[in-house]
Amino acid sequence: MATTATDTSAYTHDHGNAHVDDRPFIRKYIFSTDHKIIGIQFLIMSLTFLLLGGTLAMVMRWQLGFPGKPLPGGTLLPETYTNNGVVLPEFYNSAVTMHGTFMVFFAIMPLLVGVFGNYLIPLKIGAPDMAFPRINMASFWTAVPAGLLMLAGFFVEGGSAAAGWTSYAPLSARSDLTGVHLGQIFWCLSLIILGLSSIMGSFNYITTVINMRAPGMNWFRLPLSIWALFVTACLVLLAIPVLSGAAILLLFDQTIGTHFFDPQAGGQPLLWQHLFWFFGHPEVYILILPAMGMASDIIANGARKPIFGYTSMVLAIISIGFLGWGVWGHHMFQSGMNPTLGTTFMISTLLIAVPSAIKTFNWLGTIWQGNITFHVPMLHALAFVSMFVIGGLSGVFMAASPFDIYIHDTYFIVAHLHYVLFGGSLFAIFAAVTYWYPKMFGRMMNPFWGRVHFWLTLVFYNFTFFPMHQLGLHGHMRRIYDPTQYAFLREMQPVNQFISISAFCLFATQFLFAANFILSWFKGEKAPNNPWLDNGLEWTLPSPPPHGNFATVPTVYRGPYEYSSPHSDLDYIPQNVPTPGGAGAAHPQPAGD
Amino acid sequence: MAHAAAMHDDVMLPPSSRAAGAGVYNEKLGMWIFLGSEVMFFTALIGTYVILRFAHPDAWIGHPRTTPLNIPVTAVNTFLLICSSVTMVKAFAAAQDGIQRSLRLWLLATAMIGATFVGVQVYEYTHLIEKGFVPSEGLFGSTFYTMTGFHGFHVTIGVLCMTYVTIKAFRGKYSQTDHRGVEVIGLYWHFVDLVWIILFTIVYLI
Amino acid sequence: MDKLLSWMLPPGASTFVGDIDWIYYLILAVTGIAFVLVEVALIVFLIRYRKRPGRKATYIHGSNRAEIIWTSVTAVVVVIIGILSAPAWNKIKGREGVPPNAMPIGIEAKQFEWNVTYPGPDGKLGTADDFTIRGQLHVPVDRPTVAMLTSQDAIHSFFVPSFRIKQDAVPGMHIRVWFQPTKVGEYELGCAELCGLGHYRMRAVVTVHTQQDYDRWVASQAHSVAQR
Amino acid sequence: MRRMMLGAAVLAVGVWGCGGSKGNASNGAAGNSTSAVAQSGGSTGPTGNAAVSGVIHFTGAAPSNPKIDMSQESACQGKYKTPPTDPQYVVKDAKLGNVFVYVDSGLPNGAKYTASAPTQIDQDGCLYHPRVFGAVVGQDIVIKNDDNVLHNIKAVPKVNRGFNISQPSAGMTSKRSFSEPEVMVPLECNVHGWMHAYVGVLTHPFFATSDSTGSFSIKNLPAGTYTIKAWHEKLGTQQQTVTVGAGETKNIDFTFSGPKA
Repeated sequence: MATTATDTSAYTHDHGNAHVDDRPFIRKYIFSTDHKIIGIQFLIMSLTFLLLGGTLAMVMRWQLGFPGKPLPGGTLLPETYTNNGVVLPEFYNSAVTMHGTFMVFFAIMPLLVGVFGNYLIPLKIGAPDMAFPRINMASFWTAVPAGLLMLAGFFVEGGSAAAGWTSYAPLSARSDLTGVHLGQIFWCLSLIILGLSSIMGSFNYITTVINMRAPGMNWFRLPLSIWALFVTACLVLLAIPVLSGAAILLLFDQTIGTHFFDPQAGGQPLLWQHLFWFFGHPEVYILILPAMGMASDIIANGARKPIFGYTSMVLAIISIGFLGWGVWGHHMFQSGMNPTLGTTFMISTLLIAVPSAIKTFNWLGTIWQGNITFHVPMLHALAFVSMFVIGGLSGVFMAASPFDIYIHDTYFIVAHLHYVLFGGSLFAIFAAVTYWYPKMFGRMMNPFWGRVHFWLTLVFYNFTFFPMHQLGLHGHMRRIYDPTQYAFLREMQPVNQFISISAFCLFATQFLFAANFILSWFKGEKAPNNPWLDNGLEWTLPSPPPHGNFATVPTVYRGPYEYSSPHSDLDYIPQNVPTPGGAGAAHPQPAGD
Repeated sequence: MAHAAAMHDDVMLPPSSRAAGAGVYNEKLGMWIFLGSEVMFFTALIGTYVILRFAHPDAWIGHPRTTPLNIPVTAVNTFLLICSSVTMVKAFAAAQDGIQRSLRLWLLATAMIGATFVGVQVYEYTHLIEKGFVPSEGLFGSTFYTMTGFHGFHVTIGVLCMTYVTIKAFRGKYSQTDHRGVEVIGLYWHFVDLVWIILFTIVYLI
Repeated sequence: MDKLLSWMLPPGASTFVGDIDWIYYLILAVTGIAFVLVEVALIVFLIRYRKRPGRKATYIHGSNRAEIIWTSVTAVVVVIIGILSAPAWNKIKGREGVPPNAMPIGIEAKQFEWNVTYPGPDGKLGTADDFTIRGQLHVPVDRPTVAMLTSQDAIHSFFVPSFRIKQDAVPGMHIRVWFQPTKVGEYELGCAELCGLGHYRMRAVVTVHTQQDYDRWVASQAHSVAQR
Repeated sequence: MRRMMLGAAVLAVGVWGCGGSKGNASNGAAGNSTSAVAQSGGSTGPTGNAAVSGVIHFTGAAPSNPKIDMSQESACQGKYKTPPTDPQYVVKDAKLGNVFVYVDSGLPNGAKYTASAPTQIDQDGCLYHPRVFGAVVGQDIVIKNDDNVLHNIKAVPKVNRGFNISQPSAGMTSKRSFSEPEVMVPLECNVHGWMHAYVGVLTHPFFATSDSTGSFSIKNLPAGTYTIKAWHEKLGTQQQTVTVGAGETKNIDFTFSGPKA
């Protein structure tokens, strides 16, 4: 590795000890305004919630695969959760709700936006930090109490929220219907607080990207990850306040006796759905766009080839950002809204498939005639493409409104959304974490265990979620505690059991990642500045980069995807290198290969 | 961030002469973007109001003749808030001209008028609640308190920030060349004012 | 095992099977082709263009022609799917779609029961001979039935997989949902929208009778109701 | 075939679960004439040896109780030989059962009572047993499911904090209590819309439910003058005042008349 470090320094300026960082520990690591520390804080927080959400999923899978059998360790839980170890419907509904809530709001969204938005934006655009570092810090320290409040629901009388992560009113508004009072209030409060955090983060990102790009980093030299995070930040900025507004109305219904969503006093249950999904569909793209962006960076790097169709990739991101606002009704085809709207939403929904398809074809174009290095992040990024294709194509089924009549609220939807959120977002997150881990922590993750984790995850992931399509096609409803109550589902029980066992294996596999993550932090191989031979500005810095990032403001001469350029002997040219040249260096080998 | 500022001194000349950024300083740009978020928030509330009102016109029957609202008082209050926008504009003009004395006075006036507006709103609320018009009183009560309440909350935040800016102004922190705080709080102030004009129109008048 | 992992839809028993199932198979074919093309291309590229010593990737930034082709092909395909789907949607869910000769029933969902109100021998709802039965939906075969669907408390969803029909029951709304069974037999009605603790058990039996049997059943029920 | 076998299995478990011993399952009248608390003496606070007892009379034609269609719930239907009815009126020989009789006022000021032993309500054959009962503030109410089907138990009080819990399997018990006096707190099951029970929550243990012969008895009362109220779920509340001395047993009767047809 020592030779690699020398080789990769070909393009790296030696910063020496330009920054003497003498901040006390608490300012450096706890209440830090450094975007890199905040990114890592978000990483730790959201991985914790990812684990929690996964654990709840295991509870659900146990009950679905083996209904009525005592949950292993279930007797340790309070009697309001389990009866002799058997999961109670209360707990199941809580698990359904909190799994969704944790995963969407406290795991995937902060992982993509909180972690990589924070970590990558200033580094990749050549800025010393965010535009508003203190607001950035406040953003993290607002997200933490929001998460704790959401978690607190499990420890209060009545248990946590149990009306689904979509919290459809009036079920969520009337505590007598669920038996959950405080938990439901906590859900609203927590999301309102988290909304503040997201808004603080997003206007920070937008300002930073617009105003703080290094000289020469014009809009069409931005890496696609930054484009995606920028558009995502715009979506967060505009969508989250709608959720906050809706959650506030719901909170008032629960607490001070208003009746926004309760038809008994003139309220409108569908109003909640409209508000929620008006936020909710942009949210879906919030959860996938950054994944697409980061996967693009990694795929171009792994293929050692410029990204195919950079401009059309950018246009696709932007058009998803726009079209995403006009499709929320497809979540409500069966809700009783005016059926004429159904046709409109069907067409707009089908059209939003186009930019996603463009991106997929461009990724294929990128690896075509490449010189593909299969490092661990690349494996995850390729899995992202391959799984996202399945998730995207299964979306066409439910976009066609007549067929959605049949599969709406069935396991087909569960399969679809997990192919997008797990197969899409989470594989991209694995890719991104392994890719930028050396930059974050100055150490490499173990590539062997990385590969083991990747392959096991890919296999068990497909074993878990692919058969859910079949369950859905058979009419298996979502969110039911015990499918064997229905004769037509009893014959599908072997599939449910197979899914459950695969899910347990999938969950267990993730501990490989956790162990690799934690152990590498302390014992991993020291990372060179540019282990993947990437062109991005962050790779010109030491690993980890010092506080304030760049000793001298870098100047950007070209886009981020100049791999295998004929103007260079090497197969990459960092964005800040004025004249291409080999500097006599041999072809360095990417790490982990 | 001292070293960050220092870094900009030795910026290498960019290959193209085109400067990055929107040509606006961060705080101002950030406030504009934040206001975009605020627009969506109030749009959600106003949209809710419009949907509920169209769906249940009966819940608004008799309005505005038998309305519990005291429209003249609120009309005066609205006028006050518009005046505070004028004083805000005056304050900003004074900051641009570097006239410290009038900057301080106009800022102080803006903060005072804002506080008065909130005070009148509290007075209005107490009277309405005495009359039995409470948030749980039908759709009109629910939407009324939510919309005006959140606007009042925004004005309160505005008054607090304005007080902070005013104190800074009294300490002479704003100069003719750098008065970003005054401009940024001004943007927010005008936005809140504008929202009130919309709310007053649709909640009280129509 | 082949039944468990089948891509075929389970057999249905209403006229909507004919309206809906072919859309599924059409989309399955289109997406299936797209899926195979993309995944095969991906795998082929990965093998063919894996890293080999001394090789350099081709330095290209894209192709406008390719972009135009795949953008327009995708757009055309999805729009065609949309155009082909629209008539079925209008027929099933459109306000004008309900056949005029449909038999009216009332379905009131509540936590966690389906209460079905039948029009009685006179065939009209809202008359004295109406009767309500919990958890049993009886309908005649080969004749459209239109249900006035509502809910007492939370949102429920009326879902008869064999009829390929699903419609949310929303409190405060009365939504018309219609279907026409084609086969005599017993089917299951479930709730498809999370509605609380007993959601998973909010089940009812759908019995499709011949018209004769149905009339006989109505007469017997109406009789026992009158006796009460 | 498979379905039938499962049904039979459920039935068998159901029968085993209730032991086939519940002879009076169909009328659902309270078996005990006094509250468990007052009898067992498992309470604190000033008591005495006076008693109030009597009979609830019923005049007029007894309205017929509505039939319950349990055809979709074989586990419960199997527990009945005759079609079950909803026991709103428990009338036998012009005596009315399931009337909740309690001391409304007259106890020494500041007297505080707590119950140490819990009281129990069973769900058996998709009906509550007892249907009408009392509990002391803070007293544990043990809710038991004897049916091998899902029941949820939803309390819809006006004063107290309500609850809504589920019991998906036979033999399951849960404990709940109420913190404020409230007569009556309705309990209901939403899986079986016909299931209703009523619990009278009082600050003291001086209450009783009339049995199937219409008689009731409130024991261990301190001497004093009391307002006694009698509550029936359909026929409303009546009250009488009675004075009892130490060691004395006073007889008071209430008469409810059937609803006018």
